[in-house]
This record gives sequence, C-alpha cells and structure tokens, in this order.
Amino acid sequence: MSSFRTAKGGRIKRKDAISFSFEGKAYTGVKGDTLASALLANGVHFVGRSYKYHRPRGIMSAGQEESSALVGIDRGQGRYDTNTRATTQELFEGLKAQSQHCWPSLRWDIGEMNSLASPILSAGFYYKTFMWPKSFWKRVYEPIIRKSAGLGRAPRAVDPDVYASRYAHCDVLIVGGGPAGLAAALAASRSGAKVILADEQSEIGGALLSDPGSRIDDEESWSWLASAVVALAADENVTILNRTTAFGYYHQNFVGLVERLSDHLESPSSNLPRERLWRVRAKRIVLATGAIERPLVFAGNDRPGVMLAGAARTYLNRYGVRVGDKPVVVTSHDSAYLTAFDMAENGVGVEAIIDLCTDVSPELLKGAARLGIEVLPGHTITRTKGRLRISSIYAAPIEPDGSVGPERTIDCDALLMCGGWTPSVHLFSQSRGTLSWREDIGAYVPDVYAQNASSAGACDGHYLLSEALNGGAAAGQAAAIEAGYKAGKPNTYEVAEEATCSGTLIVELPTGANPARIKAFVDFQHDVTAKDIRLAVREGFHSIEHIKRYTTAGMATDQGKTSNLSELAIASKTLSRPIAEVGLTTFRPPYTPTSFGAFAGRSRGNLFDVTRKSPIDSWAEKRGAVFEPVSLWRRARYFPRDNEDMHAAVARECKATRSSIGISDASTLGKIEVVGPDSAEFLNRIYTNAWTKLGVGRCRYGLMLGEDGFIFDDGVVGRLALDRFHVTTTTGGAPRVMAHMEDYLQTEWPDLDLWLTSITEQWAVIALNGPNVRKLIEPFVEGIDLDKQAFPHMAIKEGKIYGVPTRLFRVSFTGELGFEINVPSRYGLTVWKRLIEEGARYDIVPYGTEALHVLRAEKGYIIVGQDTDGTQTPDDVGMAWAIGRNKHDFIGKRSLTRPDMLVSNRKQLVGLLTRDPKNLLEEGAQIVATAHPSPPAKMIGHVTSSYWSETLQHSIAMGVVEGGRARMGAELYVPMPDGVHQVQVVEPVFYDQEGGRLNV
Amino acid sequence: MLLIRCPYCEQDRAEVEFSYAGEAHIERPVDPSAFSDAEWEAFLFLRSNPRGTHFERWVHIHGCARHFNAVRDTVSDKFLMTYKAGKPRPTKREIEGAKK
Amino acid sequence: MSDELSIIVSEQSNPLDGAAFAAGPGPMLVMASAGDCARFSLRTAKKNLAKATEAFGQVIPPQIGEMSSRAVKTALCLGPDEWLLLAPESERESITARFAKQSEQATHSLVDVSHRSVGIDISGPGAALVLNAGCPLDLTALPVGGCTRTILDKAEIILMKPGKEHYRLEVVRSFADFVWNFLSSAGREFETESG
Amino acid sequence: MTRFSFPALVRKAIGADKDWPEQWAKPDPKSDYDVIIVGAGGHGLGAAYYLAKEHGITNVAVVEKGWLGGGNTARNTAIIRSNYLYEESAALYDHALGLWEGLSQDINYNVMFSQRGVLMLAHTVHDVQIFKRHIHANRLNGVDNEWLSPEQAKAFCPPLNISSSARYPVLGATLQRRGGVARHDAVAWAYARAAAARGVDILENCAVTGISRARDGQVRGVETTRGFIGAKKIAVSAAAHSSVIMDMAGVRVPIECFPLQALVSEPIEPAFPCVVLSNTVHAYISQSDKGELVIGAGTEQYVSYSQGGPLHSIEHTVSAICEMFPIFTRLRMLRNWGGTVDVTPDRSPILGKTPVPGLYLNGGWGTGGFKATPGAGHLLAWTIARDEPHPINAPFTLERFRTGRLIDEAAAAAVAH
Repeated sequence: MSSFRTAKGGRIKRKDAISFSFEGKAYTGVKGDTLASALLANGVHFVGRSYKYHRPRGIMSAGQEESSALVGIDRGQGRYDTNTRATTQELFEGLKAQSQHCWPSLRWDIGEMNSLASPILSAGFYYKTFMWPKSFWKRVYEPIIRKSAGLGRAPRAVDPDVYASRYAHCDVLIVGGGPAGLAAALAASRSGAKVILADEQSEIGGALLSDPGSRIDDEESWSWLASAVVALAADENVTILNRTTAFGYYHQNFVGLVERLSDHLESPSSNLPRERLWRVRAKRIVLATGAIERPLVFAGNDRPGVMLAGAARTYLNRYGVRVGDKPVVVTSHDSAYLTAFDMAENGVGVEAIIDLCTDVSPELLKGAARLGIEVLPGHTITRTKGRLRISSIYAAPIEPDGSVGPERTIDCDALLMCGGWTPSVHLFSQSRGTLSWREDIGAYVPDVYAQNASSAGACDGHYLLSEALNGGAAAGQAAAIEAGYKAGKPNTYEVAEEATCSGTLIVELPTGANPARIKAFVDFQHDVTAKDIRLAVREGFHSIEHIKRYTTAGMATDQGKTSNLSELAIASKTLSRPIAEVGLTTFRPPYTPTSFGAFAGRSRGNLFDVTRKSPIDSWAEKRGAVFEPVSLWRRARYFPRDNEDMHAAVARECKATRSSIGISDASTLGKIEVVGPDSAEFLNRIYTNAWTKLGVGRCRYGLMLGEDGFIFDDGVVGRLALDRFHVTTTTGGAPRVMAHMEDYLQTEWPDLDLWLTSITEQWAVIALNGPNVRKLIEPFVEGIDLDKQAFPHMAIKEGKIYGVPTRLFRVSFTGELGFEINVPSRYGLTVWKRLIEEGARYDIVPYGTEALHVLRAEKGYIIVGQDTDGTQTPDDVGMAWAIGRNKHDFIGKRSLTRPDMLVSNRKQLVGLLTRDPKNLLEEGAQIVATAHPSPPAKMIGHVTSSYWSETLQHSIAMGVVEGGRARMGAELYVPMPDGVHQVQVVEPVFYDQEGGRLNV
Repeated sequence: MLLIRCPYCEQDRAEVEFSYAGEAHIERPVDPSAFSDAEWEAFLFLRSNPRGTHFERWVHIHGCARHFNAVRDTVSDKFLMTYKAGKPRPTKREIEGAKK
Repeated sequence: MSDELSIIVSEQSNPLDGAAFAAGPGPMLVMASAGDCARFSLRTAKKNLAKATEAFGQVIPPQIGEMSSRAVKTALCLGPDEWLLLAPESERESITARFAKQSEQATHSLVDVSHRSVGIDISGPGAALVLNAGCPLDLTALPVGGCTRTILDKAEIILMKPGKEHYRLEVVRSFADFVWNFLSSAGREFETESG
Repeated sequence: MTRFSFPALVRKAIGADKDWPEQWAKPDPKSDYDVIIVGAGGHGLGAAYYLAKEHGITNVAVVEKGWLGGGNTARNTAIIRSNYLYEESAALYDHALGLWEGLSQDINYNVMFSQRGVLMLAHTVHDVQIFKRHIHANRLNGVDNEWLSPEQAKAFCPPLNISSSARYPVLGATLQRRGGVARHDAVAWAYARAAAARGVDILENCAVTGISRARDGQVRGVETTRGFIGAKKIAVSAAAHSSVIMDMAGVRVPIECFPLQALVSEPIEPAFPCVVLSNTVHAYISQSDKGELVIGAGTEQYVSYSQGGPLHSIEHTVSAICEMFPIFTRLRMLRNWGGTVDVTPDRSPILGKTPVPGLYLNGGWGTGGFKATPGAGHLLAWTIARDEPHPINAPFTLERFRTGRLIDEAAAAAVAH
C-alpha cells in the first residue's frame, strides 16, 4: 500500500487492489478510489497545466467542481475521454490517464514560457493587438492563436458505445442524495408517493460520506446512512439513481438527468449503454444539491498541493488518503477546522491554521489546542513557494488598519483553504427562480420559486447537518402532500455535538505586495486573476456579464463553480457596489459537462431518422435500383442494367415508356380520402379549381395555393361518389397538405360536414405508362371497362385486378396512355411482380423518378418545389386555366390581386432550347439578357429543370424568366464558368403538343 | 419540454405530441376580396407578438388531432389555460380563474 | 378466371412479417408482429354512436382514450369524432355494407385502412420501460383497457394497453421498420440486466 | 482614447495595466440628441459609429435596457457569410462582408474576424439543385461561392462523415472561402468604444418605455427609465424587442419572435478548421479560438421571449452533429443557452423608413443578424442621416408585405419535395 494511504477507515475496499497508469507510469489504487484519490494516495499532486500560462496545477477538489485536475482517459477503440475530471473518474483495473495541454511532457512544458509574457497577456489583450500589418492576421497571428487553442486532446476515432434514453414520471424528484435529499426521500417514501432520488456520485450519501464522525439520533452517521439506503431500496415506489447528474431543469418540472452506466467498469457488456438520458417529469421537485466550497484568492494559490479544505477531509475520511504530511490550513470559515482536526486525529501534523477572522470560537481554539495545532487568528497568506508542489507559505498578521504585518515562513506540503461555501443553486436558477443575497452567509440562496419545487439543506443556505436532515424531511413531506399524498409528520433528527459553521466572506486576501503585480487566481483553469477582473472594471466592463465575457472568468469547464463568487466579490469591491446589486451571471444547463452521446441517444445511423419505404421498395432494392431521398421516403431514382450510368439508364427507361410500357412505383404520393356531403364545397375552397361539377368517376388536376397566393401543392383528385373523393398530393407535401386541410376544416369552416382520412399507406400505387398499357392489363381487370370511351383519360373506377380490389385511375404524368393502379398495400408487391412478369412480352421496363422527371418535362408538366419555389402564382407557371373563374373565394385568391402579383415582369415559366442540341444546361443556372454580363449582373431568371431527351434527341429545359411569355422566340444567355450558352425561349411543351398520345 | 393540456383529451401531454399553429383569433374574412391591400396584409402578416399573454393555436397532432387555443405567457412560457377551437377569446378574469 | 386470380390475396407482404424479439430473464420483454386484421377509420358525430355500434356489432365507446374490446373486435376512441375499429378480416365486407346502409340517417365517414398500419404486441415486465425509451406518456397512468394516439421517438403510434404488462401498438407501415428497430435496440438493454 | 496596439500593450503592462481608460464612457442622458438609437447591440452601436464617422452626426445616444451587446450579439454562433440567393440579399450581406474584412483596423479593435470558410452541405438531389442555383447566382453577383464534391468537402473539413450509407449522405457542398466567424461580444464593445470616442453617448440600463410623437406625427423623443430624452430622429434596432418598441409608436410590424438555442462543447485542441452548416438536418458548427465547438440549433415553433428552449431540440441538434461528425460523440456539452430571434414572413430583414416621420426600423433579421452587423449599422446610419434608404437597403421595406414584393430566401431554399 502506498505511502499516503491511512492505516484504516474510509469507504474503500483496501484488499481489492487496482492497477492503473498516469503519464505512462504504473500505480496501484484500491476499489472505491477515484483517479484523484488514487493519485494522492501515491503522493501525486501535480497532474495538469492551466490554459493560458501553462502553470503547474494539482488536484483542487474532490468532486465535479474540479477545474484543474483534468486528464484524458484512453480506453482504446475510440473510447477516448478528454477533459475528464480526475476527481470524479472512478478507478477501474487498467485505467490509463494522461495529462493534457502540455508539450513535450507534463513536467517540461514549452507552453510555460507564456508565464514569462504574462504581464502583457492580461484580460482581453488579444483585442488590442495582432492588427498590424493587416496581412499578418490571416497568415501569422490567426494560425498561432488557433493553434494554441483548446485544452484536451481532440477525439480521433468513432465512439463504439451506445447511449440510451428514457422518459419517466414521478410524484417527487429529489436531486441530491446527501443528508437533506435522503431525509426528503424517506419522508416522501413513507407517504406512498412515487419517488426518484438522483445523485451524481457513485454512492448515495453526499456530505455524509466525508463525515463518519457525526451522530444522527445516537447512531453513527455511516450506519444511519446504510439503513436509510436499505429502507429506500426496499420501497418499490422509490427509484434510486446513483452516478446520475440532474443537468437541466426545463419547463413544468421537466428535468434532464444523465446516468453513467459503464464508465466505472473495467469491461462493460456490449449491450450495456454507456449512459442513459432520463427525461423526468415530476409533480414536485426537492432540490438538495448541497454547496460547493470556495477557494481563497491570494498570490500563489494555484500551486499543486493547494486544495480545498473540505476536499482534503473527503480524501481522508472517505478514501483513506492523507493529502499531505504537514499541511497548513487557511480559512475564513469554521468548517476548515474539521479538516484540521480530522487530519490531526489521524496522526497528521497540521502545521498551522491561518484564520482570516480574529474572533475564533473558543471551542475551535480548544479543539486545536487539544490536538496541538497552532492557530493564527487574524492572519493572511501573502505568497507561497514551490515549483511543482507547494513547499512553504508566508503568513502575516492583518493589522487593525487592514495593512499586513511582518511575514513568517511556514514549511508545508499541502495548503488547505476554505473561503466558505456557495450553495448550488444552478438547477434552481435554471428553473427560473429568483435568488436573494444573504449577507450573513455571503451567498445567494433561492428566494422566489417559478416552479413546483423546494430546496433543503446546504443549497438553501443551511449548512448544519441537523438543518439538512430536518429541512429535508419537511421538504419531502410537503412535496408528497403537494403531489396528492397523505404524509404523516416528518421525522425529526437530532445531531449530537454539532460544530459551529460560520464564516466571513473574504475573497481576496490582504497582501503587502502591490495587488496589480501578483498572480492571485480566481478562475484556475482560465488563469483569470483578481487583477484581470479589476482591469476589466477599469476598462468600463461593469455588468457582471461583461466582466465574465471580457476576462473569461467562469467560462472554463467548471462553469465558474468555484470562481463565480470570488469574481463577483472582487467586481463588487472594485465597483464599490454591493454584491447584490452587481448580480449574477445566468446559470445555464448542463450543470456539469454532459456527453454529446447522451443527448443523441439512440438517434444514430438508421435510427437518426425514419426511412420510409414503399411496399414495392424491396423489389427495387433487389433489382439494383439507385435510390434518392424524397422527404422521409426513399424512392428508386433509376434502375441501372449492366453497369449503366444514370444517363444511359434514364434514356433507356424513357424510350421504353414512350415506345411500349414503363412501370413505376408511385406509392409514396400522398393520398387523402375526403368523405361527407360537403366534400365538393370543401375542395372548392382548398383548390383553385372548381369541383362541384366534376362527375362521379372522373378526375381532375388540382392546384392548391397558400393564403399568400403562391403554389403550395398539386395533385390529381378523383370523385368516387357524390360525397367521396380520393385526393392525391406530392410525396413531400403529403403531411403539410393534410395539416393545412385539417386546419381550415376544423377552425375556419367547422360548419362543413365532411372528414379527412389519410390513406397514403393504405394504397400501393403502380403507374403504368405507354402505348401498350391497356393491352397489358385488360385481361386481369375485373369490373371496369377499359375501353377508350367507357374509361377515358382522367377517369377513376373501383374494380379488381388479379382479384385484388383496386381504385384504377386513368391519368398520366408522362403524356402517354397511363393508368395508376391503386391496390391495398399488402398486395402491392405481388401485383407489381405479376405486372412485371406479364409485361415481359411487351418489354416492360421499370423506371425511376429521374426518368419520370424527364418524361413529364417533355410534356411541360411542372414539379412543385422544383419548377416552383414558393414564390410562383398559378399565372407565373402558365396555369391560370386552373383557376375556377366563377368561384367566390379559395385559399390564396385575395393575394393574387396584390400589386406585385399583377406586374408584367414577374418570372414566368418558359421552355428553353439550347442552340446545340447536345448542350445540356445545368439546373440552377442563371439566365441573363445580355451576351457579356459582368458582375453584378442583372439576372432575369434561372433554369429549373434540364434534361437530355432521348425521345427528341435534344436537350430540353424549363426555367422561370422575367416577363417570359412575352419573350417567346427571344434569345437569352446562360453564363457559365466555361462560357456563355445561348438559349431560345420556347413554349414549355416539347412533345406531343396536341395531346394525341394521351387520348388513345 | 412544455406540458400542454389538451382540452379535448382533458390530459396534460408532452410538447412533442403537439404542433404550434400561430396566433389565435385571427379570423379569415368571409369575403377576402372586399379587403384592401392593407387589411389583407394585416390578416396575412401582422401578429401581436407580445411579451406576455399570448393567445395562440396548437394542434394535438399526435393525439386527438384537434386544433385548440391556448393562453401562454411568452416570457415564462407558462400555459395559463387552453380551450377548444371556436370558443371566444377568454377574458382576463377567466384567465386568472384558470390559473388556480 | 377469378378463382385463379384470387390466389394472390393470400400472397400478402407486411414490413414486420414474422418479426419476434425476446430479451432478459423471464423473459423481461417479448415483442412480436401482430396478425393482420380489418381496420376502419370511423368519423362521425357522437350522437350517431348507437347506430355505429349497431353497424359494427360491438360497443363503440364515446370518450377519448376508451377502448372496447370483446372477442375479436376492438373499437378505440381516438378523438372527439374519431374511432379506429379493428375486426377480423373476414368481417371486412359485412361491416362496410352495414355502415353503408346507414349513411342516410347518420352522416359519417368510414374509410378502410386495413393495410395502412401494422400491429406490434409488447409484453413482459420490461414492456413499459422499452416504450418509455421513446414515448413521453406516463404509462402507469394509462389504464388497462385504455388507448391513445401518441409518439414513439420519431414515429406516431396508436397505443393500446390490453393488460397490465401488455401493450399493443399500431404504426403506419412505412414507419414500422423504424419502430421495430428502435424498440429492439432499446430492448437489448435487458440482456445485460440479467447478468 | 488609448489607441490599441502591441506597443501600447507593453507600455501599459509596465505600469501594471493601471491606466487603461474606460472603453466607453458612462454618461448621464442629455435632454436632447439629434438621433436616438434604441438598442445597443452590434447593429445599433455600429449605426452610431457610422453616423459619427461618415455623416458627421455625433450628437447621438444609443439607449439600451440592459448591458450593451447583451442581446443577440451575445448569443449567436458568430457565423459570417454572404452567399445568399437573391441579388437584394447578396448585395446586403456582401456589403457587410466587405466591411468585416477591414473592421478590426478601421475601429482599432481586434474582433478576431476569421475567414476560415463556410461549408454548406447538400444531402438530397433537391439540395444540390438549390445550391447550384446559389452558386451561379453568387458568381454573377460577384460573391465567392464554389461547389465541392463530397471528397473535396472532406478534405476541407476532415471530421466530416461522407459515407454514402449515412441517413443523410453528403452529396456535395458549397464553400464560401471569405466566410467565417468573428468574436461576437468584441464587435459590440469595439463599436461602443469607437462610437463613444467620437462623442456618442451610450446609455446602458436605460429602457425605453414610450415613444413620443408631435402633433404632426413626427417623433419627438423617447420616454425611458432614466427620463424623457428628446430627438427628431429615432431608429429602432432592438432585435427581439423591435415589435414591442414599434408598438409604442403605433406601428405594427410583421415580426414574430422565436427562441433559438445554441451550445458549446468543452474545449479541445484544434479539430475543426471551418464552419459547417446543414439546413437539412438543422445544425451549424465551428470551433472557437478557445477550442470549444460552437453549435447552433433550429428555431422553436412557438412565439417566445423566454431565451430558453426545450431539451428535445438540443437532443436533435446534437444527434445531427454526431451523425455528420461521428468522432464527437464522447465530447461533452459545456453550456447551452437560448436567444430570441425576430422573424419576418419572408425571413428577410426590414431596414428603412417607417410610416412615422423620423422613425426608422432595423429589425427582423431572424437568425442572420450577426453576419450583417457592420452592413446593417452602415446602412442604417445612411438611412437616418439622409432620411432615405441606401440603394442596398431600399428593397428591404415594410411596404413589401403589402405589395407582395417579398424577398423570400426561405421559400427559395426550404421547399423540399
């Protein structure tokens, strides 16, 4: 066993030795250790370097507030955790830790030279220089600044771990498993309320874990703790979550917690998530989040070996580790005496207690005397010595006039400081509660609650164990009652011989030196000194938010947990304004840094988002289709054969469709069944078109606008019965259209009698196009006469195909004879396969969305979202014919007469032909009117669709052009990086203008 | 995550079940063509956007699928009350009453 | 010809055909794809419920969240004027016909959505936990025999609670793969809790 | 004012930094100014500076209800680019970008403007079409923007996942090399210092409670928590509070406010060389000079001034980041905050005169305000000084919502089918 481990005591398992390494050197710890306690047990204090000056730094705390002892932990295979606090990392066999932010080594770090330049590296120095010569910024200064950035090593490989999440509900959520939280949980549990008790540490117990000596109701505290935990665990209404940090307090008592499931294990099972995000909604919340000890601000307060007094006590009592053999204590608060006493009782020779206060309580003095500890009341520390570990301090009396008397040197190997305690009000503040300043304890405490919550114990400014227990019990009982349970009187607890717990807020220690010349650190990680804060104030940064942002105090990885109050106190003094007026910076989630993985949860890879697949998708996949995402769907874009590229495949698919039969999967189109006596009237209002006169068994192309008059969606609507329509929408527009229709139906026209039902996924849709389609399907269709007269273009009828019910549409988006076969989804694949089989005799060819786009463009049919972009009216795209002339109103109608909708130079859809038939324009290319434009050039439009037409043996394009229809036949220009392309404006129908091929 | 009381389901449900649908009580005119450009602009685009009490529409899209109205404080994001679509704008007194 | 062609009706395909999952001791969690059935979305005014009950052949409950389930027919009240009716496939046509007869007296919309969604059965002590991996509802507050439309991670679902540790969900078919993958991914955790 | 320079830094250090002067004075309000600007964010302070510098108008007050630069200037992700589609927008943002390029030297304050390049990712065929349209329009507008293949994008930003099996694969990207980031807080401080040096009064903790108008309708001053302050010209540049302040003058504006969240990771060594935006999955990321990854989310759906947002939005944003950059999963989020963005129906700002004589509005910048800071300030100053808009901001009127002449960048970019 290493030399700084005590002979007995603590909560560690001394017999379970654990090997680990730090900086490549092997050490041994024991089960129950944190990395920090194990290092301290081996006498290692110096573990890191600070951000700006690269000063040697040690272990400051014993908890999550640590801002100095940050290390990298490498578990291999992408499991590298940067900026990990040694004080919270539990030790496991084989743990490998490395220091960070130093080169070439922790001991010899070239960055330490920054310290020499420190006089000019004061707060915000970078705003004042690096400006000349101007060209140096980009070439010299900025690269250097960016290179020196950052703290921890950047990750290099993909993390193999999985992360889980869970919603949970409870009556009472208790945050913090210290004495207040435990007492609250016991009280709430007795009422039968559903309780969740969460604590960030590996063990429930909080401050009790460092305090074996207290007696609760005549029982040793650790024995009381053990029975409390047993009692709670036995209650099935209580969920105890250890290693779980409540990081964020959101609306209506919604709290985010992260449970760490595997970071403490040597070799976790692969099914075990690394962390679990708990999203808890609680009726009532009890905050029992404790308090954080404050460091003191004096010259050299940052050397390795300088530590918070409470942390030293935790290392001693909980981990069985002496942080030094000859410590000195410096304090402005009584609680540090407990550390000194506990250490002395464990045989450590405490060199002195330097108390900044003059009137020390007689009991404490008596206690010190009994243990042979020298107390220096009314003294200060003026400086410290020791390069990689503190070796001595200089103590001096504070004279009545505030000046400092003669210095005296005291040798030491650890300096334990305490500047009082700061209640952890982070979650309370996040809940939007307001704080009030309590002068007597020198701290902010919860005042007005914005949500259903209460606070108990140290986070409420009540530091005594008895206050925590009794306050917690009362809070737990009240919470259970609030949540609707009957709770009896809460337990009252008695604590024997409780020590006093008071102090004075002295932040910056008096010194004989010029305060502008010394480095007294406030934010240890960011190397912000008291002088920096004074400089910020001097430069006019008077708001605490300004001071924080200018100096970066409180912006380190501990988010100011140990520095906020010191910063505030120094600012307040410099501004000569009371602390309460200077105010606090806002507390933000997360309470402690929380892994991205925990937030991302299972939303990775194929669970990052839904991939919707049509009933026919599996066939397309087997057939080697190349897919493209269209909203959440994936659709086959083309079906390459024999290593064809897209161009070749699309040309072949188009040709086959025009000459015989093409088959495509249109299942993703949105579909809505509109049923009820007022259906036609409803559609009249929703679409620009008129619907009243549409006959049963007929279809019509419908155009839908937003209230702003711009095209919103389109699709074919078929009338199945007088009171029943089958509406189709674009694939991507389906959810929006349904929401849009429901909105108007429910809130604008609730008097209309009809209902909307989404049937998108009820029907698989197979589109067949080409001159031979009728011949192919006629033998297999029952109940529908497919004759040209009986079932003309734009007809719909219900019947059967292959014995399966179908809604058969005669429609075409290609300009060829076309049918869309709707069959119930589960039959879709089989019907498709049959059609492919039977179609073989006609050389049927499956085509994807790309060929579809070419075929429709040859006919000048628009695609909403490609040829329109949310700024086109029906007239802009040449569809004024779709507007029902006699209709009193429809959505968007009024907007069409706004002044700008009536101007002549609106962009209008036109066809574009290049002079060279092989010249294919790029979609998105801009159109200008002059042959030699120079930037900024007046652009009069752009190419919206452009394809090679195999049928026409010519490239074709559509575009929108200012006053386009008046420019028919005109020559325009498309300037590209490789030269200017000349185009002619033509009608946007390139193929079968008369529509003869449709009506066969 | 907001907790929203659906006046149809009569339950408090999580925000992720709902969609926001803009300010409430902006009535679409029966005859929009009678509106001047300025009046139409106001209908389309002008919203009260208050710091404080806001009357707004939500739809319980992943629940009962009904649109309804809510009164919410835009500074605290607290819902003061919710009520069914078509009901008139609640008075101050009704809102105060609903808080309890 | 019809006889020959109707064979195709038996060749159906469903995204979760044959899907099954079990994990943990006991087991903690059992999930399986539910069989096919006829499904209808019924929309009507509450006053027409007696008529609708007659046509469906089983009580259609009036309150949102109520579910009536007897023998092989189930009616779920999802909204103030919206019900989902589940019945054996064999009764599909007769139910449609009976509702059609009523449309004069009781205005309604009955839409066959039999193929729109697929069902998943989830049971075991871990059922609620696995659902709560993505569903924000307090499942203990959902009574046995209750139902609701809600959300599971990024998918909308209809959730039924036929038993204390038994849930059934309905999900639109193109979301079924996602929901199944999500649930089985979350369910895999139970493998570790045994050991 | 002490000129900022390296020699000054050394000189002051010798004196233990004892005599650095205030960067901006803390005057009491005068009874009258020529111009009052409501809102001491980057835009308002910038306008004050350019009024003094370019138009010789120095009797100017900038009134601020809190601390200067404390609104959206303090809360954004500091991204700067100008590769907008429409010529109106491109001209506006490129005007700003041009000013950014000399800003540190012009105002003698290093705002750490870093032209590290802005990548915008295309994940669908539709995205590719839209981005190509941007590229061609930008080229003809003289705005730099180029197309990168997935491999080129990866070379420019090594952490990017370009696997074709990703749920949202990267099909390509646009790159604006002149785009980048700046130290956002410093921009406000810099303008405050430069404006104050030219005689502008910056009045912090001075909330406007009313706008006073003369009988003829002309503005005559503002009521504030520090008393009445007179002026014949008042410019409202109050971001999320614009509509509240405009209401005081009886002008309703088509602006709604929505929460927008952002977050930073713990600081790591340099690992992310540029700025990456993905509109399709709603995530924006760069690395600050301190080493934090700075990440932006999408706006929330509901109107709010709460400066906070829900957890689930953060979950979505972080998962999107982890999808695009899978090596970042084990990094930890350090701080998450919210702001309030003022959004117009066409997602373009309003910058110009209002129906009230002497009242000017600069607002509705949505999520795009920071990048426009010097440009908005410069153009607002011009508009105030000459009582007419500069040609660049002339299209960004209030009237366009009545006439329908919208500048709808969002519609052009976001309609996906």
